[in-house]
Amino acid sequence: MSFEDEQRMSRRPPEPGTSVAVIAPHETFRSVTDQITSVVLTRRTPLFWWATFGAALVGIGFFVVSTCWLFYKGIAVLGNQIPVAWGYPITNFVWWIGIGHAGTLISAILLLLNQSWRNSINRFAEAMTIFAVACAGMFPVFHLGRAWILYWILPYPNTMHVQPQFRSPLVWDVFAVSTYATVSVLFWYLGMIPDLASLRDRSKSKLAYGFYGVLCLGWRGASRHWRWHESASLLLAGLATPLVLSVHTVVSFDFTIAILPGWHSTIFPPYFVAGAIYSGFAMVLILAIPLRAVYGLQNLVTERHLNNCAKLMLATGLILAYTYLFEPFNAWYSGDPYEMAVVNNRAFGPEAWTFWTTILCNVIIPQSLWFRWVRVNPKPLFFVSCVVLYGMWMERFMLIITSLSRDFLPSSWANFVASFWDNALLLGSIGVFVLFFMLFVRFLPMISIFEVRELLPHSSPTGGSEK
Amino acid sequence: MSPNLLYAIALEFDSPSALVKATKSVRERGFTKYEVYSPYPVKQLDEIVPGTDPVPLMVLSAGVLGAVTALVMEYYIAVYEYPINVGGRPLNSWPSFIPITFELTVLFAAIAAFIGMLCLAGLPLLHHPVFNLPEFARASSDRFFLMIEERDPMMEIVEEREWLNKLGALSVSEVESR
Amino acid sequence: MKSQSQSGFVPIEQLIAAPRPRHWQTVEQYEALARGGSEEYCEAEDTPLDEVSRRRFLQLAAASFAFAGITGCTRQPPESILPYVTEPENVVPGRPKYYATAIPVGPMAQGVIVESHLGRPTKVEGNPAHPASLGASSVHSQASVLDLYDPDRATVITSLGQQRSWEEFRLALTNLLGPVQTRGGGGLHILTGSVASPTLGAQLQAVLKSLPNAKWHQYDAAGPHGARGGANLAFGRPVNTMYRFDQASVILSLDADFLVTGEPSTRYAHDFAARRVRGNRLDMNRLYVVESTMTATGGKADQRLPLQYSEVEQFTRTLGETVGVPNVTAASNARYSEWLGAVAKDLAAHRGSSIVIPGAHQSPAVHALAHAINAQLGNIGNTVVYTDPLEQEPTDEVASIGELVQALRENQVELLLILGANPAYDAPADLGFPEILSRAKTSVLVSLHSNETAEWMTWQIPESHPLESWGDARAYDGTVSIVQPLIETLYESRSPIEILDAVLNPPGRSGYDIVRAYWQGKSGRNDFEAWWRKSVCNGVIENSALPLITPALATNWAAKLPNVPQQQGIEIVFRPDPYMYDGRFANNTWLQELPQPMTKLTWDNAVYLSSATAKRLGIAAQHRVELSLRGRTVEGSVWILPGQPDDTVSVHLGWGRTRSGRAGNGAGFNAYRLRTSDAMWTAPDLQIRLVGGTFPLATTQLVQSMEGRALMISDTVDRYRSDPDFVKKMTKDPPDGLSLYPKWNYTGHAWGMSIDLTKCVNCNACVVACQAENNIPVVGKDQVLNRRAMHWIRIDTYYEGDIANPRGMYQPVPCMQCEDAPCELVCPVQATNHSVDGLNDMVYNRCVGTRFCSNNCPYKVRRFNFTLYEDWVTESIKLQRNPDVTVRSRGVMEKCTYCVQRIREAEIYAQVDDKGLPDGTIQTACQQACPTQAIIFGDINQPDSHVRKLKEEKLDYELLGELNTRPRTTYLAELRNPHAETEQA
Amino acid sequence: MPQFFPRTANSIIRLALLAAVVAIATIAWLGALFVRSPYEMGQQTPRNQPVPFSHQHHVGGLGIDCRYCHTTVEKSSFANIPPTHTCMNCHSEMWAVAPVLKTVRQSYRTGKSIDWLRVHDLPDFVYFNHAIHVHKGIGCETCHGRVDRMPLTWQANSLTMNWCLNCHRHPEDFVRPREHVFDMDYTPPRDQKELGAKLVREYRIQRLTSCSTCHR
Repeated sequence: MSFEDEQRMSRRPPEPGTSVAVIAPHETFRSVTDQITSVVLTRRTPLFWWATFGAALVGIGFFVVSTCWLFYKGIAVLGNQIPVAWGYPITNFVWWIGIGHAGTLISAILLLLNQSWRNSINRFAEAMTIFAVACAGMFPVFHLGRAWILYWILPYPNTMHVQPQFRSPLVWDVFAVSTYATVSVLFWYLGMIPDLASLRDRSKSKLAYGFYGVLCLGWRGASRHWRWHESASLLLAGLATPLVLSVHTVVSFDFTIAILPGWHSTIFPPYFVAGAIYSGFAMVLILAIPLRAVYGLQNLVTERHLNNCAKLMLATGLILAYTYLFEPFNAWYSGDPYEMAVVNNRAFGPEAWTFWTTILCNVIIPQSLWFRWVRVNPKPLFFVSCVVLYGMWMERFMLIITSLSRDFLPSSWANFVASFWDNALLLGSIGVFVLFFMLFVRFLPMISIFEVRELLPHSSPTGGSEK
Repeated sequence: MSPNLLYAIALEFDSPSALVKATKSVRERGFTKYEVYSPYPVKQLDEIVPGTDPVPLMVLSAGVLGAVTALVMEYYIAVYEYPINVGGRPLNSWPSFIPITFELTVLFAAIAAFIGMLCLAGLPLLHHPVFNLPEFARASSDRFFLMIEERDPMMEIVEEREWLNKLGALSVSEVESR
Repeated sequence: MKSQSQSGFVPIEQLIAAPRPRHWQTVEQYEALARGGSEEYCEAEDTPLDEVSRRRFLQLAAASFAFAGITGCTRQPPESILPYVTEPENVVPGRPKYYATAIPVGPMAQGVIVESHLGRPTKVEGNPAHPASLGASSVHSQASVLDLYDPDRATVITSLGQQRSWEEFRLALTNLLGPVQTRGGGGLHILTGSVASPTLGAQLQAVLKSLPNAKWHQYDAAGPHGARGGANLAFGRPVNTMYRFDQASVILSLDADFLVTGEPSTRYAHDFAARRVRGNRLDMNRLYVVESTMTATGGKADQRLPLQYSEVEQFTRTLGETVGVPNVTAASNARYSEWLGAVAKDLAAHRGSSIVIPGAHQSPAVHALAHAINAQLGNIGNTVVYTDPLEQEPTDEVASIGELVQALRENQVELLLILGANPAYDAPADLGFPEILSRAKTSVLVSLHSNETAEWMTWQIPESHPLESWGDARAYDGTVSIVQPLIETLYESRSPIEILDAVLNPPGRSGYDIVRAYWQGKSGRNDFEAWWRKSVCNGVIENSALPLITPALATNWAAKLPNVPQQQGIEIVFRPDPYMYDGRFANNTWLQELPQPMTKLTWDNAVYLSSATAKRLGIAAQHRVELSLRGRTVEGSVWILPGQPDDTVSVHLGWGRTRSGRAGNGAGFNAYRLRTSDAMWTAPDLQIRLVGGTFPLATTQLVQSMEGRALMISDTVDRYRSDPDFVKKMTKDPPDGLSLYPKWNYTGHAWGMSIDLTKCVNCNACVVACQAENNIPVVGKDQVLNRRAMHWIRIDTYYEGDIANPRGMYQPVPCMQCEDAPCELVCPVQATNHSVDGLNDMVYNRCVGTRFCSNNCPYKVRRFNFTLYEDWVTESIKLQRNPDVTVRSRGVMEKCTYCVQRIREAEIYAQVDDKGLPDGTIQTACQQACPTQAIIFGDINQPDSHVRKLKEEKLDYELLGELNTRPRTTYLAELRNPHAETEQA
Repeated sequence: MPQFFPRTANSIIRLALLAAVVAIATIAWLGALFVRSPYEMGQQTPRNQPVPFSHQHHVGGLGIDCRYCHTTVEKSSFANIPPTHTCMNCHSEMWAVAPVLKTVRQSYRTGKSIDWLRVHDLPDFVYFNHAIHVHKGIGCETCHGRVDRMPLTWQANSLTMNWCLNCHRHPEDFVRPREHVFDMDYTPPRDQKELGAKLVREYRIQRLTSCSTCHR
């Protein structure tokens, strides 16, 4: 067997059907390196970037004002009340965390599954994860009545001799989310080191050279380093895989541990994880589609990538649809009148619009993804992704308020009404996310260069095998 | 240049195959102190270039440490530091302690993987002789380098040096050890 | 987080802004005070305090408000302690003292015991020795302490906008009285409410004696006008009617809300509940209610018949005829004749042990007929007894104020003296108030607030609150209580008796001297000192109840009965508000935010309509409508009231004040504007017009149906007799072994509570009591609309049955103190967890405010400080705070703790004073206030404890027991006693 | 740019990383020390009072019993600060004209309280009760220290929750016979453990660590 084949077998089994490389054939080591590094080093920043960055700044404005007002006045500025003591903040938290999941899925799980095509999208997907988790992390803090003593949720030796209560899912959350954030950052940075070296070696100015030179920690590309780098990456991937599943499971515990009808359900963990990946891929596409257009990366982020992401969306969307179907059955099968009441209330109660919006956005519209035309055409795909992203927010919102607003005692039933500041905060967090992402696009390699090199046909030694 | 200023002889290649081929022959020739640089991991080199991979072991032990830390902390706090009746549940509600145990396991392991890799590779190391070679800038793009270090005993022998020139490298150059 | 620490005293002058309290003004006054306020200050345990203490009490009031500590666990801000200069005897800083006094509402008073912390009255409880209280208390008694500290009270003597001193007023008064006296009092007009206070009454009579031409007018807007008329009609003389519900087996209420509204509802509710079933005692009274507005009493009825106000009279006549009252005939009405027949039979079957009670505001005819019917049924002397009227001078008050207006019109009024009345606001609309007041040459108003009348007066004197002045008052049975002050007057205020004394014998004496002198004369005993001391200490004067009389029906009284009014069009019914009464409590934020018994409305009154009528008129809840009656109009917001008779609009009086203070101004609409002297309680031909738009009404309970869930279990006593275990069958409590976890066992105390749903009458006294005891903030209408009301205990009110005539279900819901508490499990910081005695502790200072506990509480009894609700600014409000309870801060969760502060104090002092802790020593605030003893608290580990016994009863069940939260608070299912025959009717 | 970084860069960047780690650890550690420090707890610092009252002189010197001034310590949560009258009982006779007592005489004359500065100040949400502690055999000195050696009174103990719990969990280590509660110079016997255990039984002392024991 030729060296080349041996090479393929060992690393990347050719995908069934087309063995065509996931990136355009004419590319060379140099061309990909130039193309990606130039975005950061040489090319002038496109108008699109400035426009988006400006928009993000406006969002930041909202963010700053609303947080200040919130901390000055207290939770009363939001729509939260009794019985609906959780409203927007927790919804936003779950939503953002969910979005993050796609990044980890792409970088970790697809790596373990030898899905070579992911190499050209994993980097910015990971970046998306990190910024999404950052946004998510803020909301539990905002929604605390007394955020300034947040640290009481962490165990540390103190003069009160009082410690966190480890039976509470909220404490699990703190650990899960912080771990997730840390691991994501490590994974992201580890993968970026060799590319930072590329940036270093190609930077013209002393400043840039120094900046990237320090960031890449003096990476030389020695074969031993590569070996350890690879094994560390694989292990991180291996760790991140169960982690990403656990994080949203723990988030779902925030609801399932409660005895509230509509929350107290065993299908929530898979339900939440599927939903998370669903929304995550929507976000990946929302980011990828404009980027490839603006920076002319169609040769690296090809139709095939869009197609695969879309397929994954479709799949997770169907899982979600299944759980939607399963919930009423669950309630009926349990014979619990309160459960049934909640299911009924979701579909036909005063807040039914949230439920039907969810169904429309998460189940009905995404069925268009069955058509290849939708999957490979940027515009419709972008639209569907936006719809899904919105639908997923609405789903979490629906889950939270419909259960709370009508639980056991009718005497305390009341519907949730969002305040202006609720929406301002949500908008603000989106601003924060976009801002971070734009900075990333501008100053860091948004596509993993060395992994793209590995995709090139001549990346493996040709001929010259012994025997 | 005087030999004590010399760090290594650098052979530059433009394809992974040439590199692998050359490395193989260098090893067979009996050279021991050499290092290979490539813009991306070339699998075959793992068999050719000697060296072990202790990263998995580090990760495993760190993971175990994390798990133990978590369980001990939770048990101590819930049962000894302030034993108090929470919702009629037993003090040692171990099932509730599992999630955090898992999280800390992953956290410790991940940190170990990252730091372990850096320590093994001796990074950060901003200054290194290889950077003295101007062409080395392309090692992070499209060039492959084989460096036979000065301290390799075989470098004493003149004809061995000349032999290196015959390995079909694009160029053979000397790297100073400044 | 702040709270009043129990020490560190601050002189009161730091607390009260100008004007500085009276005792600091001049030396003479100071001396007068010292004399006046000397040795008679006297606490329940009958131990006198010396002169100094009286003075000091004041300066030492209100511990440590000046420095409110910031959050703990770090360096505390500098805080100072100001000790006594000379310590009064038996004052123990840190331990409250209790004094007996009485809170008058209208003519009748309720005897109370007031808790005082270093001279600050903080909490009012009922006086067990007082007939109108028996230890329980009304919402008004409970809330009175807040009225005392009301920051909007009138604080200074003013004349035409100028601040004046008491001296100046006295001077002016002398000058004014001069000419008046020459005319033998001609031109002197005094307007008061109905006066039952012996001292005040005597003073007024003395005035009339010395100045025969002077006129005394009485007007109490919410007084029992109909009852007075009825008595005159039936007996030809005024009487005071009392009902003995503890003797009655069958009760028929003719539009009377006797369980909840007005005095003596506390006592009546108590007696009524005494005859509801409990345990193995199955003989149960039966309550029929015929009413023109859905009331709490109506909801409690075993059988209820909604009728229009005018129909009630018709009904009563027919009833009279049916039971055989001579010379009473009536055309029977097919709609209810069968029902009436059954009721009549039932009444007749219980001769001498039945009651027919007419509503205080029903027409004289109904009252007269009721007297006759009771006589016919042989109830008089058994269940219905009479005494002479409580009022010193029972008068037709509507006529009385009419005379005043007449005099004003004719400019005969030289000096108008208004004591505690507010005619500009509550007088009948046709009399030309308030403008007519300006016809008086000089007018003097003595009132708590600078109210609507004040702006038409030449002089305004702040009135002293009962808790800061001397006086006396009568209970519903005539029993007299001496009203003693708990604190020096906070402002430049005088009590009515002090004013009158200044008129009678200038320069006037201190309130104490006046009252004491009066009773010295009255009692005419030589051991007066001892007698007086005892009377003041006990809060009641022994055997001062009025003697029973048996008035005979006047001859041909029946002939004098007016013709039955023919009802036309939509009828309007005016009702005194259960909380605002005639409007005098309008600025009391506790009462403003206290949910109305049936509708759970706060901060507003509403236009009550039956759903059928509303549909017919195309009106929905919260629509803004204009009510017009004979050309007079008001605008209000509609509320659909189940059980309201069709074509009847009910409105509560006492709202829509314009000068009551910050809280009361603009709350609700003023129904007095429709009320004319010829139609004081009802009027036909009301026009309703939609004015467009809606006006949001803040209710604390949006859904009043149980949605078919077995939350409040209620059934007939017959069912219980036949199947005592029916409750257990209806509830599905999980078996004990169900939980995977071992049970936590509680050695020592295990506090628990039992709530008897049969006894709860939805009076909401427990809610106010809880608010007063636990420093619960008031949040205001906006926040209530946002579902952020803070009450720790609420009375869930559900309707069951036909919306046209439903039953009311009342379920008090405090924290259940679940043993397997879901809330505790999810708190990340251990801010809520269990105490050794099984209390569900809430540690405010540990709470970070995730609100997860509230989400996970199936009873939704947790309340959250969404923003800074507690008033940390108003000094006078701080005076009311209970120093034993932390004042919560922004961002923390709070909830009922079974009044843990009381439990812990009791436990501590039981050990310190080496006395045991027998069952009943510890009462929660709600339990103590409850008139019917529906709430019982105690140690369930103690085999013979009351609560334990109740929990062993067959009617005992857990709310949402199927969730296996194992609540410590359990309920006794409600039993009703409907009459089989009437059921069918 | 061949060899951009000098050789020293290697040591610099590594030291920088190390320094960062060390710095964070140190800051955390110092913070932990600070919140426990006597300074933060307001310990050991004599408070200046309007009248320089010396417990050392009155208790240590004259041997006046605590209860002579702190009258309610046995029956109330609050130990009571003596009224001016109590001071004047003696000082109307002795030191009747001493300038140092001017404030006291003034207070007595004008009837205005002396404005003492609190020394032992618990957070306002903590409900401490003197009576029960005295009743259960906890000496004044156990919490307040040797006031008989304090010319101006200071706070002897940290009064942290930790410190309270220490005794609430192990009363036997601190309890003393009731008759010695007011002794300043009481030294626990060598067999404190046994004695403690005995007294805990005798005085029926419970180990109360429920939140509502102190927070209400």
